[in-house]
Amino acid sequence: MPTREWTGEEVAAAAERLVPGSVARTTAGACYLKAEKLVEAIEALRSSPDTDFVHLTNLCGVDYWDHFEVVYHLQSFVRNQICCLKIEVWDREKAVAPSVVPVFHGAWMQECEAYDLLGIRFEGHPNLHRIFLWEGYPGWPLRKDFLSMPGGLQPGLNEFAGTARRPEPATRLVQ
Amino acid sequence: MEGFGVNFAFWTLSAVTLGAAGGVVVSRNLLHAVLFLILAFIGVAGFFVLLSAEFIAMAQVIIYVGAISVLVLFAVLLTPRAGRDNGETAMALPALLLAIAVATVFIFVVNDTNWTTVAKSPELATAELGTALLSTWVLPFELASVLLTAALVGAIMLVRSREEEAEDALA
Amino acid sequence: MTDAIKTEPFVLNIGPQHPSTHGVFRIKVTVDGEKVLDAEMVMGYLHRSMEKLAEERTYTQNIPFTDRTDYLSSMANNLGYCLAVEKLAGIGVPARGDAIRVIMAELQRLASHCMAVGAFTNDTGAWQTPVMWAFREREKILDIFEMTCGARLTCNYMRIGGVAFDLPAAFEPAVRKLLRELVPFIDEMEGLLVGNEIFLARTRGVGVLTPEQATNASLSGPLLRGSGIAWDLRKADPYCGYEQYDFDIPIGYQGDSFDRFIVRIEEMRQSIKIIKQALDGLPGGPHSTQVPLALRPPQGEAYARVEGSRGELGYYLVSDDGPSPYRFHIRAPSFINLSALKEMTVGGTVADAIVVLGSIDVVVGEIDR
Amino acid sequence: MALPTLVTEHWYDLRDLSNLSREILEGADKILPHGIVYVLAALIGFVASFLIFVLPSQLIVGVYGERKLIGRMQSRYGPNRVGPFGLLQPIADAIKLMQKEALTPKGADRAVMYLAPIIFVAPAVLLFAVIPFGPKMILADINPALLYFLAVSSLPVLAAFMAGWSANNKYSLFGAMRIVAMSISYEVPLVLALLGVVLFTGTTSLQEMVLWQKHFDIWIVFLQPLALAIYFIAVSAELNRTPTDIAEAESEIVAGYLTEYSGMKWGLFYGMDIGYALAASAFAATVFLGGWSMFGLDKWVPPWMIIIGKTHLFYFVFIWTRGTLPRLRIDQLMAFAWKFMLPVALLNLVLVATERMLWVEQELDDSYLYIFAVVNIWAALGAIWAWSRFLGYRPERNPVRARLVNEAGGYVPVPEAAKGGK
Amino acid sequence: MTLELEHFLTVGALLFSLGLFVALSKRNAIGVLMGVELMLNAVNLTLLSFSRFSVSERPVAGQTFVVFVITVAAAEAAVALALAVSVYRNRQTVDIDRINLLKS
Repeated sequence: MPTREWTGEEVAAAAERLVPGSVARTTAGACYLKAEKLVEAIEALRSSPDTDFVHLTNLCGVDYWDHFEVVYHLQSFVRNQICCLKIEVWDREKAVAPSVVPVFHGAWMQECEAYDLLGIRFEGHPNLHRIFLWEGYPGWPLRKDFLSMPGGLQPGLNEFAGTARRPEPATRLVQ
Repeated sequence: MEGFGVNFAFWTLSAVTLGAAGGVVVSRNLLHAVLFLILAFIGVAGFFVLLSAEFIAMAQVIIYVGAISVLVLFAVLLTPRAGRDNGETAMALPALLLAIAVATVFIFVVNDTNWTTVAKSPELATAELGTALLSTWVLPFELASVLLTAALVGAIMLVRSREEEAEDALA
Repeated sequence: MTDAIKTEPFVLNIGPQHPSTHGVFRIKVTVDGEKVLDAEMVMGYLHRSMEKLAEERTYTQNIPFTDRTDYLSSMANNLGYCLAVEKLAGIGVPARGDAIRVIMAELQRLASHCMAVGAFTNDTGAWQTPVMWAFREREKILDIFEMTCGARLTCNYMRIGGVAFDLPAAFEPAVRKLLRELVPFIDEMEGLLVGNEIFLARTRGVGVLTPEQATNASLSGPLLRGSGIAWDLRKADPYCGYEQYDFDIPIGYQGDSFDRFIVRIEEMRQSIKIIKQALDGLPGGPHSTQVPLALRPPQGEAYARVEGSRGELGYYLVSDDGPSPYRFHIRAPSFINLSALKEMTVGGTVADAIVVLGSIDVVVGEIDR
Repeated sequence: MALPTLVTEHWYDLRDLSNLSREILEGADKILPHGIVYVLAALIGFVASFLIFVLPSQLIVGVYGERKLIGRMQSRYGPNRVGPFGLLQPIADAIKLMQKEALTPKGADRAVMYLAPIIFVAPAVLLFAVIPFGPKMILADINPALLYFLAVSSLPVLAAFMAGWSANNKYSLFGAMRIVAMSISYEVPLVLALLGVVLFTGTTSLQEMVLWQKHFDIWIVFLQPLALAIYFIAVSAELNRTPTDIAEAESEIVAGYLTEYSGMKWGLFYGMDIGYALAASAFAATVFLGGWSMFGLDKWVPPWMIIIGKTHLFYFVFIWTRGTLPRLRIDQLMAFAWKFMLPVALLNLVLVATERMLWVEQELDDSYLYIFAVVNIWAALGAIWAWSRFLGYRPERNPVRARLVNEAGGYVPVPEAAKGGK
Repeated sequence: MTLELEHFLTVGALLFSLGLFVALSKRNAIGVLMGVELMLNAVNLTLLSFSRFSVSERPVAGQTFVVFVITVAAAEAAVALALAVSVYRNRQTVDIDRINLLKS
C-alpha cells in the first residue's frame, strides 16, 4: 500500500481546522502557510492524532528570483501519509523565516543548510551558522543570482598563477 | 669496598643522583622536575645495588619509579597547565640557609664520628629478609599493611567528586 | 561549587584527518577527562555544491552527479534521482527495467551494508579483520557491477525510464553464485560478532535513541529501525514493484549501536531474499523506455524517495520547463542522521563517540554533497 | 643416542652455545691481559643473545610474521613483494623509516621528545639479560631476576608517558593519560599472579625456576593456569596489545602517544614494542612453560631452540588476539582489572599458598603435584565459568537477532521477554 | 681508593639537604611532595649503608627498616597526591602560598 500523498486542499483543510487562519493559499500538491503561523500549524499537525505528521522528512529552500519558498515534507508512520507544506519569504535582502527546530529537532541541520546555501535566516534557530561554507563566504551559492552578486564571483579558479580574470559569464535568467 | 668498578660506580651514581636532585631544585617545569626525580630514584636504586641489597633496589625501582612517580605524573596531569609551575616561595632563601646548615652539620657529624665498620658484611638472601619481616618484625609489618589499606581508602575518598558521591548515595 | 571545578575541560578535534571519521569530517568534542561534555560537528570539507552544478546540466547529465554523493551506494542514488525525474515528467518504466533496478539496488545495499558493518567493527577496535572480510564480499558484488555496467563504484547505470543496458548473459548465474556465498558469510560475520563479549560490551547501551528522539530528529534507515520503528519505504511506499516481493522489515529493541548493527545484518538477509525473488521472476521485454535526450519535464515539482542503504534518500526537483532542473535538492540520509549525533555522544566517552559515529554509518560525500 | 658425537660438551655441542663462547673466552684469556676477558664475555653474551634471539625474532616473527599472519587472518596475502615470500620486508621498512624525516611539532618539549624513544629502547634490551636460554646461557644470573624483570618493564611506561606528554598534541596526551592509568591498574594483578609462582617454587631466580620445573617434570602452567591467564591479560594491557591497546587505539585517538612521531623515532617505538612483547613472551615461556626444559627433550634438542620456540608460540597468541578481538573501553578495562583480575589473582594466591603449605608441611611426595595440577585447572575453569555466569555480559540473555515485522508502521513495542538486561 | 661508610653517608646527607630545600621552598604542593620523597630516599640510603657496614652478624634490621619506609612513602604519596588533587578542585590552585584559609 503506497504512501498517501495529501493534496494541498486536504492539508489546508486540516491546518485551517487545527490553527484557524494559518493557510495562505493552496496548489495541487502543496499548501502554502502563513509564515507567522507556521510553527503553530506544524506543531498542531504533528500532535493531532488524525494528521500525525511526526516526521519532518525534508526541508529545503527554493529561490524563485523574487521570493524564496521553504518547502517542508512531513510524513506519518502510523497513517502512512505524506504532505507538503510551503511558506513564502519575500524580502530578498533580509530573508527571514520562522524556525521549526522547537518542534522538529531534525530541522536543525537542514535549516543550517538552507541558511548556508540560500541565505534564508531562520528566526529562533538555536545555532544558525554556515554549515558547509566558512563564515564570511561572499554570497549564497544556491541563489540564482549568485554569480552576478556584488563582489563579482566567477566560476572556476579566480586566482591562478598566470591567468587573467575571465570575462563575465552568461547567466541563464529564468523569469 | 675497593676496586675500580666499585669506585667508578659510586662516583657516577653520586653525580647522577645529586645532579638529578639538583635538577629537581632548579627546573621550572614541574614535569621536568618529576622526570629528574625519577632519575634520582634510579640513582638511589643503583646505590642499593652497590650496597648489595638487590631486593631493595628492585623494590625501589618497582615502587618509586613504577608507581609513585607515575602517580605524581598523574596528579600533575590532573591539575591544569597553570598549576604546573615549579617556582619557589618567598621562603626560598631561609630554606636554602637551613638546608646548607643541615648539610654542614650532617657532613661534620658523619666525618667526625668514629664509625665501627666491617669491610665485608655477609650477603643477605631475600629469603632471610622475608623471614625477618614475618617473625621479628611481624607487628610493624601488619601495621604497615593496615596503613596501606587506610591510605588506599583515604585517597579514594579524597578524590571522589560530588557527582560520584551523589551516585553512591543513590545506589 | 560549580561544574567547572573538575579537571580542565578541553576541546578535542576528532577529524578532519582521523582514521574513524570515514572521510574528511570533524567532530569538535569538549571532553572532561574521557567524558564527552559537548559535541559539535564541522563539515563542508568535501562540499562540491552539487545542487548548484546540477542546475546547469540536463536531466540526464545529472545522473553521474548522484553517483558521487553517496559513493558507496551509487545505484540507489541513481535510482532515487531517476524516480524523481520520472515522477516529474510522467515517464513509465517497463517491468524488466523495474526488476533490474530492484536487483541492482539490493545488491548495492548488500555492498554498502558490508562496508558499514565492517567499518563499524573496525571502529570498535577489531583491528581490520572484520572490515577485510566484509571487503572481500563487497568486492564480489562490485565485480558483478563491473560486469553489468563497466564501473565498480560510480556505476551510472540507471537511466530515466529504465536502465542503461540490458543485463549480460553471465549475470544471472554470477548473482546466484554470489548469493550462495553470501549467506554463509553473513552467518559467519554475525556469529563472529554477536557472540563476542567485548563487542557487546562496547556497543550495547551506547548511543541509545528512543523512538521519540529518533522520529523527532528526522532519522531514517537503520537508525530509525534500530529504535524499533517499523518504517521501510520499500514496504510503506513501494516503488519499482517492491510490493511483489516477500520480505520483512528488521527492527531493533532499544535503539543502541548494537541494534543498528543487527538491523543491518538482518537487512542483508532480506536483500538476498528479494534478489532471489526478482531473479526468479525476471520478466522479458525492453529494459528501458525511450526518453528524449534533451528531456523537458513540464513545469512543476516532485519529491521522490527510495530506501537507500543509509535511510530515506529523497530527491526534490523543481522544473521550469527547461532542459535542466530549476532546483535540485537531495535529502541526504547521512546528513540528516547526524542530527542526533550530539544526543547520542554527550555523556559517553570518546571511545563511545567513535562507536556511535560508526553506527550512524556516514558517507562524507553525501553529507557535504 | 642419535648424535652421540655431538653431545659431548665440546665447542661444537649445539645444545648449549655457551660451550662455544667458553672455548673462545678461555683461548682469549691466554693471550689477552688479565681482566679484559670479563668485558669480552659480557660483550659476546650480549651480542650473541641479541643476534641469535632478539633481532631475528623481532624482524622475522615480530614484523614479518605478524604482518603475514594477520594478513592471512584477514584473507589477504600480507607482505610478498620484497625478497622471497616478502621476507625482506622488515629491512625495506627499516630503510624507508630511516629515510623519513623525523618531525618535531612546534611547541613540543624537544628534549623530552628526543629522550623518550631512547628511554623506551634501553629497557627492552636490558630485559633479555635475565632470561636463561640454556643451562649456562644466561647473561646475568642474578637472584631477584623476577623482580628485575618487573622493575625494568615498568620503565617503558614512563617513556611512553614522556612521548605522549612532550608532543604537545591532545591525542598524545590522551594516550599518555591512558597508558599511565592502565599500567598502574594492571601492575597489581600481574605482580600477584607472579607472586603465586614465586610462592610455589620458592625462588625469584629465573634459572632456578626452570630447574625446578625440570626437576619435577611439570610446567607451572599446569599448576597455575589462572596465573598464566592473568599474566597474559595483564601483560597484554601493559604492552598495549589488542584488545587492550587503548593507549594507541587507532580508531579513537589516532596513534596515542605515537601520534607526532615519525621516521626512525617512530621506528624505535615500533620495533621495541615488538621487543617488549617478545621479552614478555620469553619471560612467560621461562616462568610458566618450563623455559629451556622440555620433559627431557632438552638433552637432544638445543635448549635455546626450545625456549625460542616457546617464546614464538606465546607471541603467536598475541598476534592471534590482535587479529580477532575488538578493543575494550578504558572504564571497562579498569573495571576488569579491579573487579575480576584482582579477586581471581588473590584466589589463585590463596589456593597456591594452601597447596604449598600442604606440600611442605605434610611432606607429600612429588606425585601430589599432579593432583594439585588437576585441582588448579578445575579451579581456574570454575573461576572463569562463575565469573562469566554471574558477573559477565551473558549474551544469551540479550537478543542478538533483529525482530522482523512485515508491515510498515509506527513504533513496535518491545515484548517484555525480549528486553533482557545488560 | 677505598669506599667507606662516610662516603655513602655524605651522599645521603647531601641528598637529604636537597630534598629539604625542595620541600621547604617549592610553591607547588606536588613539588613539596617531591622534596619529601627525596628526603625519604636519602634516609633509605643511609639505613642501607649502615646495614652494609654493620658489624652485626645478620644485619637484617636495616633492610627491614627500608622496606617499611618504602611502604610508608607509598602510602604517603598516594594520600598527599589525593590531597593535592582535592585541594585543586576546591581552591583551583596547588600553590601552597595561597592555601591560607586559616589566615585571616
